[in-house]
Amino acid sequence: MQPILKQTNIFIYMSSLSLFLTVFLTGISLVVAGLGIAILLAPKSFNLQKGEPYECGIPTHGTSWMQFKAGYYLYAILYLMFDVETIFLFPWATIVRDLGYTGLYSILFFIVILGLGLAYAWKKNVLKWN
Amino acid sequence: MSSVSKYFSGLFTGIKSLLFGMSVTWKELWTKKVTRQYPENRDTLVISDRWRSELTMPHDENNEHACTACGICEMNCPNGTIKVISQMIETEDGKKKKILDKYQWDLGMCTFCNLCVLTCPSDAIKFENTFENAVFNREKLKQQLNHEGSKLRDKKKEPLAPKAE
Amino acid sequence: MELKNVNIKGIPTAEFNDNEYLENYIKELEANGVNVVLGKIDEFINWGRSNSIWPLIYATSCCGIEFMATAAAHNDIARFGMEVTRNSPRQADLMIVAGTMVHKMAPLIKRVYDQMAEPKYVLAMGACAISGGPFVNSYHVVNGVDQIIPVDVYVPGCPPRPESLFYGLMQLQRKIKVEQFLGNKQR
Amino acid sequence: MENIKKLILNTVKDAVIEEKQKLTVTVDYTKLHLLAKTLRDNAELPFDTLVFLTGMDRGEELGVNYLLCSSKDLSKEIVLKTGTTDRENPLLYSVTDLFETANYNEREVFALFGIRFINNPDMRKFFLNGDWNGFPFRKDYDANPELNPLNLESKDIIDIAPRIMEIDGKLVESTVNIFEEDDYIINIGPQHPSTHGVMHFRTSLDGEIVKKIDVHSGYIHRGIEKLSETLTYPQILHFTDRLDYLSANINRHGLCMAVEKAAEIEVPERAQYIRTIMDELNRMDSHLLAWACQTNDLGATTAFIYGMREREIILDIFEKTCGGRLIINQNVVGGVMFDIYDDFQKDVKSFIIYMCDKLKEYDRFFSHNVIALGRMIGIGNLSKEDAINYAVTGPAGRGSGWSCDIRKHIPYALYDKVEFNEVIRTEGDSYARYLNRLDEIEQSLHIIEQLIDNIPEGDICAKTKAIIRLPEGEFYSRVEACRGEFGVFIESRGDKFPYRLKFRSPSMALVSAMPLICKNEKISDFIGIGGSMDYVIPDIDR
Amino acid sequence: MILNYSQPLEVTNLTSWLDAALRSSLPEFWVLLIEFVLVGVAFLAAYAVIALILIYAERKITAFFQARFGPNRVGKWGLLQSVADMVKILLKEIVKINRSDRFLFFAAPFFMIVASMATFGAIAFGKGLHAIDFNIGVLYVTAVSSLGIIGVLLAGWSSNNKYSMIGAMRSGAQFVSYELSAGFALMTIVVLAGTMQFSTMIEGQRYCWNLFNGHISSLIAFIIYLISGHAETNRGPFDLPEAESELTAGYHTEYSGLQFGFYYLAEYLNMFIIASIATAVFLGGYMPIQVKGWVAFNGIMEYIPSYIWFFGKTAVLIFLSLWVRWSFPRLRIDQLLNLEWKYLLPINLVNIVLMVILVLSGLTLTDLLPGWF
Repeated sequence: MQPILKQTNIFIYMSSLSLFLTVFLTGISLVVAGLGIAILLAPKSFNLQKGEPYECGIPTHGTSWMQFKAGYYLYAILYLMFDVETIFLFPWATIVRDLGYTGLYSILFFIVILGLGLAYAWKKNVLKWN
Repeated sequence: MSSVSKYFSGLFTGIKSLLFGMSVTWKELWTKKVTRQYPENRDTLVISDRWRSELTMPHDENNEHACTACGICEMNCPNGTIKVISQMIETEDGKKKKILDKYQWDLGMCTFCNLCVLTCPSDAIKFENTFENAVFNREKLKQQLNHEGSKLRDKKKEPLAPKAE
Repeated sequence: MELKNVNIKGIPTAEFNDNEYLENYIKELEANGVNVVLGKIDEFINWGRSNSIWPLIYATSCCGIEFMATAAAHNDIARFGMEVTRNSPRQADLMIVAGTMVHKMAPLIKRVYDQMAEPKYVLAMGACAISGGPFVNSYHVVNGVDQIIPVDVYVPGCPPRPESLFYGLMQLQRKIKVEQFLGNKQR
Repeated sequence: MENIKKLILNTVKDAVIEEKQKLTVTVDYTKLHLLAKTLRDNAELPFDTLVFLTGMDRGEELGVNYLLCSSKDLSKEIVLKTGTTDRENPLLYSVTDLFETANYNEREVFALFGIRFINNPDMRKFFLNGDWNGFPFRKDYDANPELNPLNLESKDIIDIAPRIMEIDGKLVESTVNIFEEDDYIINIGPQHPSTHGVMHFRTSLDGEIVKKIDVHSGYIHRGIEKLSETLTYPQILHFTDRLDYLSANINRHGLCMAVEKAAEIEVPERAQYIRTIMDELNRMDSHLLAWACQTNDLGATTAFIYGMREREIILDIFEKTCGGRLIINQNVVGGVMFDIYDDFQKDVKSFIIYMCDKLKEYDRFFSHNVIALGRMIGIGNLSKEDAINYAVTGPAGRGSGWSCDIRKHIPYALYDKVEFNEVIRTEGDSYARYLNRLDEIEQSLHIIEQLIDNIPEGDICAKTKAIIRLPEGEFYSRVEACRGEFGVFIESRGDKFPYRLKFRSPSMALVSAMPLICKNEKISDFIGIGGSMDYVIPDIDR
Repeated sequence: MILNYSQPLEVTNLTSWLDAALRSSLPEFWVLLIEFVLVGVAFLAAYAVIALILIYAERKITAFFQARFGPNRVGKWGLLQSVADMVKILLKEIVKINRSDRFLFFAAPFFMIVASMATFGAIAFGKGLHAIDFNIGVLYVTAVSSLGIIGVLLAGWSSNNKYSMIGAMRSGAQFVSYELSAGFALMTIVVLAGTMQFSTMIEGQRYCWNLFNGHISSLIAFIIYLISGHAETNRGPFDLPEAESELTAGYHTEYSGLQFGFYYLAEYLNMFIIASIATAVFLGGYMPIQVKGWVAFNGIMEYIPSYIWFFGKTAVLIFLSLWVRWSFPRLRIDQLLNLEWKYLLPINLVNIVLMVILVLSGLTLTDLLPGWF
């Protein structure tokens, strides 16, 4: 990192966290302000059919909420498995240069097991979506 | 083993087909655009003479047309777009004669099938290619084709315009 | 707002059809009187609204194909900024009724029109939508979509060529441009 | 055919056989099913394709005409006629178990004539709402608009179908639920970007998988056939254009041919040339649009624009020739309305060169795209037997390996003089239908190439009487429209109006096969299959 | 504070001058407060302006791909087209939907906008134009950007509409899949760069972009990141939750007016965010092209302001994404999941090991050719 950048960067005085808050609030205020103007100024109208769900012009049959299929859950479980791994791997990835080959071997074991898990799921046709 | 090689050959032929597809769009990015820019090109826009979008009754400089009010066009119109309203008058030599009073035509109903023009025995009407007809009011589309105070042209004269054919 | 200030690129105001309708419309709207500031803001808003008409294509027959031709490369409706066709009535500003309306369809088009968000417009494209066209004598055909929903612009033809549709869309832009958005008290 | 006559008389002794334009057999309605089954199962020459099913109001009698033909040789045809004199509660026997395609046709006949069919599994009205008063195609229909006022209130759709079954010789009226109690039903159409118009598919889903489709139609039922009964033949012509507007010229050709055959009008050679060329241009125009829409249904907007771009050049040629773009009013009884313009040959030839080039581009751009292949190969399989049973003709039928090109089987115009291949694929999936269309464009180019330089001089239209009257009788004509076989049936009673006019719509057969081939496919494939079938709704609803 | 005269066009000059001016007259607290507000306003403006420009650019480029002209009647070359759209959509009625889950329905656009805004804040637009710079920047971006999918999911779920419902289900499956690939692809580069902080990562690419530094491995990671990033933004050919030709308007079918406008806005912004993260991670972010030893050349390159470099590189990636979008048909849900779980994920796992080996055995470009970089 170059010292010149440090000097010219005003943000150095603010902590990143408060900046995150700023950005977060900016996002919220954008939505609030926008919706405020829209609700205040936009024309309104009412008729009996306006709030009905749009389904190609035909009244909806029954409720719209449906159960998610089991297929989605299988993917979700697989995802969970790998996502946890991501969290473990990120810190490792940052310092793998310093750890050297030891780092590689120790985590390789981890990756291989996950890979085998994926291969198993593949073989069991979990990855076949239907 | 074959499934492994299938896996990789599938991957590579897939990527190749996608790249081919992208090469086509890349080429099209640089080819000349085909858009005809109406209304900017209004002065140069050429619509085929045969294009039918408005029925007219040609009048000559004496405000005379060729319609004898025979009603054949009205009879031939499949959906009643044309109404020929005639009136009986007495000519100087005492004969009763039918002349055109109003020639009404509904642009909003016409299907441009050309039967009226084809069957007109005196070539009194023809289709024009003026296509700028959109209006705000439905009544505006009901038109009267004969001008105010117009008369039937003397038969001996040549018809003003030959039929579009 | 005066009609001669309503400017559409490419066609002078005097060459448009049906100017008297718009003049009457302006008179009617201005009966309440609008202050200048609101008038100016209105002009800006109407500029935005008239140049961003996102259509919902209620295509039932032949005219729908002509609309597709209008959207395609040779005519390119995108030049007017109207290529963002929305299939959901919530997001559309203009319903282009392209094709015959029959009795069985009538409740549906009414429903879709009702579900559109304000401000909304309707353009009747082609003889069928205007009056029933070739099928005007049929037992099952509605003689004009204006019997079901209010229509703003009529584009005659069977089907109208793409340029005719553009002309109709420009007519609609003119109509939007003379409207009062903030100034209108009965909003 | 002598064997067939013998067979008919052996099966039904009191059948009346007449030699009209087609071999016509009249039987009692109780015997019809037996006769149809015998003809279908006849090993030597099976009459296994139901081309027409026409409801008739013969005055005293309400009846149905069936035109059967053999799937091996489409020119072998038999007309079966039956009817009942009970106008209050007309009942006939269904042939749905023999020909699947009869299902929707019988429902149509019920809606329009009020004839109910025993053993048809689903006797809801097809085009009209269930509460429509009267049967519009009957001659004594009361057209008073107060009986059927314009209704603007949306109503829930009730998925219960009445039916009438024959169980142990007794007629039992019952109802059946179309869907199960807890089905997740979603309406695709009528106002939907990808139903190619206003088809309404009521679809029950299991996740993303289509479990069952219930087809609703009639959102553009305009009563063209009824309107035609009050119009002269030249006036009716403008309706044919608005049936399947994409093959407008070919439909018109079909009606002109029926009238010309009946009135014995000779069409000049030059007119035949122009007709054939225009038909093929029209076919390319339609196939290009079909290609464009199919790609758009699969989500490739750019391909859609490319297809429409090429199509526009054909439209320009149409516009210069006939003054119309989509609906061109070219064919008239006795010939064509407009002669070709001066540069016609030049324009068409340059288009042929351009189009050959573009076909290669389509091939590079889309035909081998790995995503597109995955969405077309093996999707929407329609076997040859099903294609015949559902009477699916055109590129879709030929994609299932059925040789059903009318231009080859019953040549008309100049199709027996030009050389072209009937494009047939046996896979029966979306991809076969897709490729068939592109190949047919190539064949059309080939046909035009052979004709364009040889257009003879002469009249473009035969002289006809001012008012065309057809002699008494029944007249059929069949042409190969862009989506399959388009047929015209005219029953004339010697008047200047037809007594009954019926159009055989190719799209109806395509849609009737949709519930079959979409079953257990994903919802996105359902849209893709729709694109590959390429139906046009006004053609179905008429 | 010494102004850096070699780079007169940098915005840093302005910000540091502003900072100094404020500090000279106000107490610390007020300075910070004013600066925070200014940052917020700047982000708001940048957010809107970038979205408008992108909408215009996409419509124009799409048109050029499709042999037409695109918007050209509103303003010169149609430049004001998206402004008109914005005015229109701001003043469009917001429809209340019966029997919807009101709270979730209302909250969904917040998720969408806040997620994209929070990710937007982590982008390094130029030297010193970099708000949120956590030392776990990469992880932060991965985490925050996935919030947007919750917006999609909620919108689809709460709308009481069957099309939306199917759209929501699809977006769920899509998100869980492609989030992984994007994360792994970024991780590959983290291995190479040895840091998760964006500023450090960008500075480290002064002479050799990560894309070249890790050659094979980086290239694979780059392609995978572009694909999965593209998929995460729900744009064609991965626009299944929207799927116009199947689900009319997918998860936002019931949204009207500005609520829909927010989705429209966020869609474009997400495209920009993915491109800019790819720029930062693979293409050296705002760093100009520099070659060791070529002093004159480096000077000239340095003279071009860093934000120009950033936007230039991002624009190339955005163009790439548009090019892909307008070339291919839409994937089906099982194709989409196949692509992820059978192709991208296994390749990714192998690739990350490969990268570690490259790094540890000194096979990266900087190690192989030490004099050059």
